This record gives sequence, C-alpha cells and structure tokens, in this order.
Amino acid sequence: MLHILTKAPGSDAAQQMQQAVGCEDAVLLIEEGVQAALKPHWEGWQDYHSRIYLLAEDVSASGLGEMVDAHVFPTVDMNGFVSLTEHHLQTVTWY
Amino acid sequence: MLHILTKAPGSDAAQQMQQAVGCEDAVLLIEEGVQAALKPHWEGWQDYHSRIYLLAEDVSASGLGEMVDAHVFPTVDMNGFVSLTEHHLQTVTWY
Amino acid sequence: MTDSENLLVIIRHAPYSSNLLREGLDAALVAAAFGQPVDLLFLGQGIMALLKEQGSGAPGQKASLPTMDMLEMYDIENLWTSEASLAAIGVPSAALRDNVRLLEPEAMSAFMQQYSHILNF
Amino acid sequence: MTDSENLLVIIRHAPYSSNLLREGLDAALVAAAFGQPVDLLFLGQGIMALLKEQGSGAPGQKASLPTMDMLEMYDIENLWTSEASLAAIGVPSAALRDNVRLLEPEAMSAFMQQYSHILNF
Amino acid sequence: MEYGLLVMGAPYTSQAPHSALRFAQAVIAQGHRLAGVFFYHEGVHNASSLMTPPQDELNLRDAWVELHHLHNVALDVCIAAALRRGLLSEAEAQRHGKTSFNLEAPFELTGLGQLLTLQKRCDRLITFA
Amino acid sequence: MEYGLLVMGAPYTSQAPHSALRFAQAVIAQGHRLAGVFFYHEGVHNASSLMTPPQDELNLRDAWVELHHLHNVALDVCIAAALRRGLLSEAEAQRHGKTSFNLEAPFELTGLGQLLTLQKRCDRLITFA
Repeated sequence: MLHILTKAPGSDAAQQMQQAVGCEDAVLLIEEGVQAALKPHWEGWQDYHSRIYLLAEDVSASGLGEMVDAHVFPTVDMNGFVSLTEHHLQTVTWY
Repeated sequence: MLHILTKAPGSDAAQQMQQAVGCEDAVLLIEEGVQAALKPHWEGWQDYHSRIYLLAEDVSASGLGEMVDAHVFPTVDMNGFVSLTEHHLQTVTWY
Repeated sequence: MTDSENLLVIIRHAPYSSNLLREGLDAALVAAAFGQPVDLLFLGQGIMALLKEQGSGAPGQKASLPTMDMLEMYDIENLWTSEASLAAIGVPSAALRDNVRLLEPEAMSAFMQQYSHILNF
Repeated sequence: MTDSENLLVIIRHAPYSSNLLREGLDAALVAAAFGQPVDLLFLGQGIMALLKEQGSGAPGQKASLPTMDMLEMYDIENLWTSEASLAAIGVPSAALRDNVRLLEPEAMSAFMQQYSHILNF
Repeated sequence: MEYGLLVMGAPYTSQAPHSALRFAQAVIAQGHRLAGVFFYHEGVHNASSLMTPPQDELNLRDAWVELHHLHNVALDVCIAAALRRGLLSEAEAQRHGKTSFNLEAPFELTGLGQLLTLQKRCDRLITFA
Repeated sequence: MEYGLLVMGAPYTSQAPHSALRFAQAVIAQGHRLAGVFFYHEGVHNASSLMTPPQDELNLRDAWVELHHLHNVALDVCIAAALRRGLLSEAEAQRHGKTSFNLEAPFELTGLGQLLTLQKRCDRLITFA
C-alpha cells in the first residue's frame, strides 16, 4: 500500500496515517507534507526510513531544498510518483 | 480582547491562540472548539478558568452536553456570545 | 447484484465542520446499494459522528444522525474505530453507539489490507 | 491620506495550501494603500512564507514571493513572527528573510493589544 | 452598537456561514445595528444564486438575502476573490465575455477597501471562518 | 495501466487540483491510460465555466478541458455535491428554474455510482484532496 500525506507532520492527518502504515507500505510526502524535512526527528523518518519519499517539485516550491539536501532525504519527481502508484496496488491519501 | 476558537483543542489554531491570550482576555469556544469539553486537562481550562465559555448550541449539536454538565464547564448561548463581543473592544477568531 | 470486491470507507471529519462526513457516508450508501460489501472506519474528528448523544443538529444545519441510521438499512453493520484515535480525541468508549468495534494499534495495517478498495474522506 | 488607526494582519496559512496567505497579504496591501499603518504577524504555517529560499512557485501556481516583495514598496516593513511558532514548525531563524522580527512568548498579548484593528487569516 | 461581519467560509465546506448567520440574528435581536457582511476568501460562495441545496436543507444565500431585506444589512463580496472562484455579476460576466452570471443584488461586488471601511466604521468586526 | 483520479479540493482553497493535474499529465506521459477524473466534495468547483482568474494565473477548468480533448479523459462531476454548491448544467438550471448555468461539456453531471464504477474499472484510483 502507498500512503500519500498532504499535510504537515504534526497534523491529525499525519497521526492517522502513522497508525495505518504497514511494514511493506511506502509513504510519499506531497504539498504541506514536505514540511517533514523541517523535522529530522519526526517518527516517520525512523519508522519507514527506506520507503519514504518527498515530492521534489513541492520541496522546491516550499523553499526546503537546502534542508532536504542537508539531511539527504530521498525525493522523487512526478514520474517517480507515478512509478510508486504502479508498484502498489492500493493508494490512500491522507489530507 | 475576546478570542473565538473554532477548532479542536489540539489544533494549530488552538496553539496559536494560546500564545496570544492575555490575562484580561476572554475565550469563547465554538464549532469544533467545543471538543475542549472532552479534554478536562487541556491547559485552557486551567489558564483562563474564570473567563472561558463554550457555545451552548454547538455543545448540544456535537452531543457533548453530558460531558459539559459533568465537568460544570461554563456555557453561553448566542445572546451571551453577543454580550461577550460587546464587553471586549477587539475580537480575534482562530480557525 | 452482489460483489466480492469489498470497500472500506474511512471517515475523518466531524459532522458539522464540513460536508465531508456526509459525502463520505453517501459514497458508502451508494456502494452498498450497488451490492458492494462496505465497512466504515472512523478516525480522528470522524469519531464525533459515533457519539450516542450526537445528532440533535446545529440550528439550520442538517443533522447527520438520519444518515448514520440509514447505514443499517443498507446492511452496513460494521462500524470500526481505532483505540489510538479514540484516546487522542478524548472520547470514552462508553459514549459511542452500540455497534462500534475497536481496532488495536497493531491491527490497523492488516485490517486495511483486507479491502479491495478504500475511499478516504 | 494617513491614519492613526493601525492594523495588524495575522497570516497563519502556507503559500500554496490555500489562497489565505495571498488574500491576507492583499488585505494588508490595500490597507497600506489607504494610508493605514500595517504590521504583519506570521504564525504556524504562515511562517513558510518567510523562508528566504521560498518562492520559486509550484508549477502552474502563482508564487507568493512577488507579493511578499511588494510589502516593502507599500511601507509594510515590520514582519513579525513568534519564537514559539518558529520552534513548533521547526524553521531555524537563519532560514528567514532578513527583516523578520521575533516575539518572545510573554510579549505576544501586549503586542496584539497595541493595534486598533486586527485581521486574522 | 454597530456591528460588521467578515465571512470567509463556504456553505458545505465550513460551519462558519451558519455560525455567522445565527450570530447576525442575535445581534439584531438585541437591538444592535448590523451594518454589513463582507464575504471574502471562500465566503464568496455564500452569494451564489445557483446554489440548489436539497429541500430539507437551509439555503444560505436566501437567508442572507432575507437578512438584507428585513434589516437593511449590506452584503458586500470581494470582487477579486469572487472572480477567481467563478462568482460573477451580470456586468462582470459581460466584461469577461461570459453569457451566464450567478451573483445578483442585494449582493454587491466590491473591493477590499470596503472591508477596511466596514472595520473602521463599526464598533465591532467579528470574523467567521 | 488504467488510472482514475478522485479530486476533492477546489481551486484557491486547496493545492489538490494542481497536484492532480500534474499527476494526470505525468501518468499520460508515461504511456498509461487516464480513464477519468471524478470531481466530488469541493472538487466540483473545478468545473465552473465562470471561473475568471487573473491572466497570469492558470485557469484550472481550461486545463482539465484540454486534458479531455487531447487524451479523451472523462470529466465527471457528482451531481449532488455540485447542486448544493451552485454548479449547474443547462438542463439542471432549467429543472430548478434558474436562467443561468455554469457547468458545460466536457464536464458531465453524474451520480456517485460513476465513482465506484471508475474505481472498479481502473487498475489504480488516486485521490487528491
């Protein structure tokens, strides 16, 4: 399952998503979700470390490019977003 | 100053309001704000104990009447809401 | 017409705050009317729709209670919520309608995997 | 035309999430154009508008940077934020534009009392 | 006292217009004067004459119009916010080459200056959003 | 693969329609088929033919229409959600005694059943809200 988070890491939507992410699931952070780059200690970074991604276009629109580079957080572009949806049967958006 | 909170006590809006409430200010909880009745340990109940009110109509619409009665939280009706705005020069809504 | 593809509708918004609760329930009712097995999961603010006392309706706004009561007529009998969400919002389980079932935190992911389709409101 | 009734515009929403940031800034610009002294306070998600690097603009959406840059042209020079909000959102103060001033938690209430009018976006 | 309201929530998206309407009625019932309501941000949708709710639901536009007729409350809609969101008067529709329109009197399209004027003129400006 | 999108955010209220549009373009660019977009909740405002953004801003309705014409993507709008919010086709306007309308082809008013059909028919349904 792919989880798309569109809200900041402290939001209700984020907390609800965190309850639901299984150990085979991937997480994509878009829109306000990219603010997770400001929270290197957010549980998400530990819990899903190898399967969490930031949408690159939304990172640069938010002015968070430097933060993402500094922490080497993984990003995908729009094509990578499409690939993630190909590889997971189900997609759930948390907004 | 009168502060009107329309969101739940854990929300960003509530946190921002809490920064701003001065010691002469009053607080009115409306819409989702009445969910503070579910949180008897919410700081607001301690911090502004004699000058915080729940809007009665929104309490009953939310089904929180029993909780409000159990904790003897103070309520005002729509006319009480108007009176609060009369008594404070400024009103700020946190949503 | 029945259907083996089951649907989970997740409700995460409170009755009067927006029309999301109402429009989420409508999607569940239509799926059920089409013969699709439907379960409902209430998280966060959505839990406010499960309060027993709830439903008198803010003056001038349509109450959600009638829609909630229609669920049973359409054979939507499984209403779920999560213990973690319940604790976070501060609702005691005694305040909930009778037919609500609780998911433990560890069970949530496996629970969601059971469904062919999910709609998140 | 000048005016002794000063206005505080509070911005609490992020640049692209909704149009609230943009419409809040518009209100500030119009007040300034009418000769009213205007200050801006950025809280919560609104702080995202203060990032130096911010403003390239999501593809197809209007960037807010031009509007932010217009503030100075209209003599809106006081941009405030709160230390508590900054810490909560995780933005280091070094990442902010140069002309942003910080309010300590105890100062917030007295700060707001100074203004004849407040608009909260 | 003289009151003004700023409404920034849309019907069916936000509870704000319902709260605002009930507050408006209470203000007037208590003998105050409600000078005007300014619709901004998503609040512009309150003015839509095409709003067609089910018959058992309140039509908010009609309720605002009634408030205007009974108590002479000005209903001002921010023109920039309205145009972006597809709320056009007949004049604006013509100007932009559209054959339909969905905003009519007593709602009036006006600039943001009107909000600042309302705030200064009234003893109280209350926001619902 | 065959994709469907569910859009529940309005222009100027939510970033969702912008994200959805860019995702739609990427899906098609990668050789997938985009069967349809279903507009629900506030997403119905994407269909407004009266939307009049400033000239330097993207007109989202026009962008959806272009997607339809270039790639034959169905643009379905939930009729119940649309009527409540003041989005009416010519036929619905007549039925409700209105002289104006603001929803035209290639957008189609349809029931919620269409969303469930889209979800079943497509390999993937992605929500933007």
